[in-house]
Amino acid sequence: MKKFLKTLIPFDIAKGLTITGTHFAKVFLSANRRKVPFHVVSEYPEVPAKMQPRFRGRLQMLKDEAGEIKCVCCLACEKICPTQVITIESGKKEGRKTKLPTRYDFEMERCIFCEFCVESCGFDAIILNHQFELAVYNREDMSLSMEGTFQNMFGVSPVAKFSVADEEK
Amino acid sequence: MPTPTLTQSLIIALLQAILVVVFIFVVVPLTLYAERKVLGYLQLRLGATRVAGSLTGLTGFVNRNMWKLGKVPMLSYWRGIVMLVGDVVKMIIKEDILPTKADKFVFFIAPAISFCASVIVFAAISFVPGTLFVLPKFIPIVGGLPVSGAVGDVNVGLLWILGIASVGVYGIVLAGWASNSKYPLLGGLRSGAQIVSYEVPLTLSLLAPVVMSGSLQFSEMSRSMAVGLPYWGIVPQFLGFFIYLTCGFAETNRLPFDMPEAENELVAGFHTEYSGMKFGFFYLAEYINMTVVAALASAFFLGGPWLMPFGLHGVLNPFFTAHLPAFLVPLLCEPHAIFFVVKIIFILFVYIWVRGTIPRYRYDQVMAVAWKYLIPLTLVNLMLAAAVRYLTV
Amino acid sequence: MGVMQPSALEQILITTKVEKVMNWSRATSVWPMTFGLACCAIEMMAAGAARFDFDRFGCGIFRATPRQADLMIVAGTVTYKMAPTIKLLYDQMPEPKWVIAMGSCATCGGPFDSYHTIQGVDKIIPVDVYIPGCPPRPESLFYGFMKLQDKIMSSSLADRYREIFEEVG
Amino acid sequence: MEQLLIKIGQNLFLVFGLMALGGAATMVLAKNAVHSVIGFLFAMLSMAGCYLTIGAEFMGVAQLLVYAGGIVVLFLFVVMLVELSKSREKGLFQRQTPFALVLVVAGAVAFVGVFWRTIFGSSAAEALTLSPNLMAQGEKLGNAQMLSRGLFAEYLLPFEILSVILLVALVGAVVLAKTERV
Repeated sequence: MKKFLKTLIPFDIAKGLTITGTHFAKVFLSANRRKVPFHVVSEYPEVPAKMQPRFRGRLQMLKDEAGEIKCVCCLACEKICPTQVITIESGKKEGRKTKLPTRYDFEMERCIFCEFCVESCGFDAIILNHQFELAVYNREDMSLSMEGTFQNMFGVSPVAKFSVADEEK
Repeated sequence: MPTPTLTQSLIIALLQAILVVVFIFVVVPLTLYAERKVLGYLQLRLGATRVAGSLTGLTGFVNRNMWKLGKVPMLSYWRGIVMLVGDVVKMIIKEDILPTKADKFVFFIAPAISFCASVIVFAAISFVPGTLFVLPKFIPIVGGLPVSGAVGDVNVGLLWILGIASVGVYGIVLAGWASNSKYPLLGGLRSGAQIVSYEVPLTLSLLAPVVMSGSLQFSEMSRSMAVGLPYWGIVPQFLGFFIYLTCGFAETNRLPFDMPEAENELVAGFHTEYSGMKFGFFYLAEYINMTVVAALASAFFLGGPWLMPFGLHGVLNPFFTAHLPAFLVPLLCEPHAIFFVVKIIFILFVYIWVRGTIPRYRYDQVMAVAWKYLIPLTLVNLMLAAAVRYLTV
Repeated sequence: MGVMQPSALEQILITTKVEKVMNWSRATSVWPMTFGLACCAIEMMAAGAARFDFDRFGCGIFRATPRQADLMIVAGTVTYKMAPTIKLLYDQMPEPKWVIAMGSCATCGGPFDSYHTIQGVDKIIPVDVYIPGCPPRPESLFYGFMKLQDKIMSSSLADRYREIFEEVG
Repeated sequence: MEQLLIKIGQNLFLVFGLMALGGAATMVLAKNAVHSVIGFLFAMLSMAGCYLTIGAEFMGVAQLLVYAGGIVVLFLFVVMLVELSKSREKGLFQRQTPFALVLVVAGAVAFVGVFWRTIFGSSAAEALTLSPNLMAQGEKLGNAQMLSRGLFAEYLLPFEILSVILLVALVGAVVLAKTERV
């Protein structure tokens, strides 16, 4: 009998409808007036996405103040990489004591962004930057090296017209 | 006013049919858009706000600069309204797949049955009692003739609607069978059982206001609603209204009773094998049925189609006709299609609201709700209504 | 930059070409298929939920059946056992159809460089956009999706048919 | 044009009747069981159209609601799940054919005889007119009311007997199904 009455008088349904109804009214009234938006959406393409400080984006090589590559070809990153996406060829340069990479290849398509390479690096020569806009049309575009104008190991790659991030620069 | 000849009346009927179709093709995409938006807002989301390439072109130019200035563009959150055009065009130009082992004739005819049944139902719903507008004189054959608010205001309007709506179930059952695939067949069977069993409480719950007002006709119903019942049918028929709404959800296969197209269990139910505009016709039919249920609810429970809420028309109409400018009088005073449309929109909103709130039922629960709770309740309700009618009239 | 910037005239004028309208409508209502294979699918669901809200792009209607879907987001590891199913589902989708390979595994096999994993879903079906990441953030997915929209907008029927008929021979 | 339309309008009953016949023929002749159910549905809808043309709106809509909406759906339900391609059942039906043919011929002769006599015989005038009592009421009452008057006042006993027969058929079906399962 109690169960029957409970089914007959749907208090829980009414409660649920009240909650969603309030949400609707609040979002409806606050959506277009930016003061205190009630919705929880982070509007990525319109509003630049904020990454957490420890977000692991694309691998990037750093240069010191003189414009020299910091990497000394100790191959620590190449060895520790679980998916073996880093290939380094070392070489020599006039006037530099340590070795210098002549080739530093990074296959981004297989990278799992674990940051082991950065942790193992003793010279702080590489970081994972905050770039997340990495989608490409061809798989070849994802193998990065020290050369290359569109994407290379030294900078944040330029992104296409949809990103607001590049407009801010 | 001259009596129209047969040709003239046929042409006028054709005109009315075109009007109905136009109404459908305006209301249904808007409902689709509203579904996206309202569902988003209920879940603290935004719903559709961007169209493709919205950052290029003129609007994109304006929008981008507004964002740069740190302001929200005016149209930013309503831009998605263009999306419904995109949806329709895309669906029309999409490839239409015919499965090899499908029964070709039935596969072809099923969406047509579904769509036609839901459109024909509209024939009996009248938007305005009497004349909607008079055709201008310069039109060759039918100039100077009145066009009434409904294609046919038959004196068994309610039964007509129920009868045709029950034919609509064939679209779903046959679609399920013709696809020659497991999940569609299961979906079709489910929908057949569900719709046939929910038709009983639906009809019974609609009978209560019929008993109280004493007519099956739409116009008659609203007239009696204005005089006899206390203003809104929902006041004496509170229980009946909620039973009606529940059955309406089940009849149109909406959540929380979306057994036929249960995405969780049966891929997409009866229209699993349908693509392109054939699927689009099922989609349209579902939304048209929603509109029909909303129109019936506003006619039978929400104070008749054309009246202001809470019996305000009696108080306000003399005031309006005396004081308002002339062009506003036909808009705000009785009879007005505006309140009819407003009530329909409200019920459609309730549809989406419930969809965004209540989780799905299991299949046996759906059947139990129909047979164990709703049918006894409607019978009690009908008896009460008959007793009230007997005592008062 | 590889992308052509539209001229000022093009920004103002609405060019009326049937193909443009068709492409626009296709790009506007891309309905993806409910299809997830591994951890990337979780990110895909997150992209559909309230915080990121895929529905803003007009593709919030996840269709459960391939017959009504336009876009297949291959989210996760493609094993050899799953490959025939994916191929079947792709073949069941009606033209025009697009594929996004989401995550390292779908792009190239990811960390699973072994006997049971297909080294990239493009070995069995044509892929339009690759999104690296393990798994990619929802924003990355959005960026990839917008690149796909861009591709759809700039595609032409003639190219499409040439592709198909050249394949057939 | 006008004349033609009027003529069609006057003979709408005939049009709907022919459509119903076509539906019935489809039902009998179709190889696929579901196609024949669709033919049946078409026949039922056309019959509803017939009722509507002769002014019996309530009857027409009831036909739509009960037969087209309810009963044919159940037919379709059963037919969808039955597969008639199995050889055993086909053989069963083929063995019945000669007996069925004899029965059909006998039934057809009886039907045509009755039909002939009712329309062209001496008692045609009496058979084709409604009871004057009902006619007089129909003038001033509505469609549904007149029907209910006929069912519950004029022809109450036949109506009740019919419903009892239906009940018996229902109980019999339940009994048959029950014994098979045990």
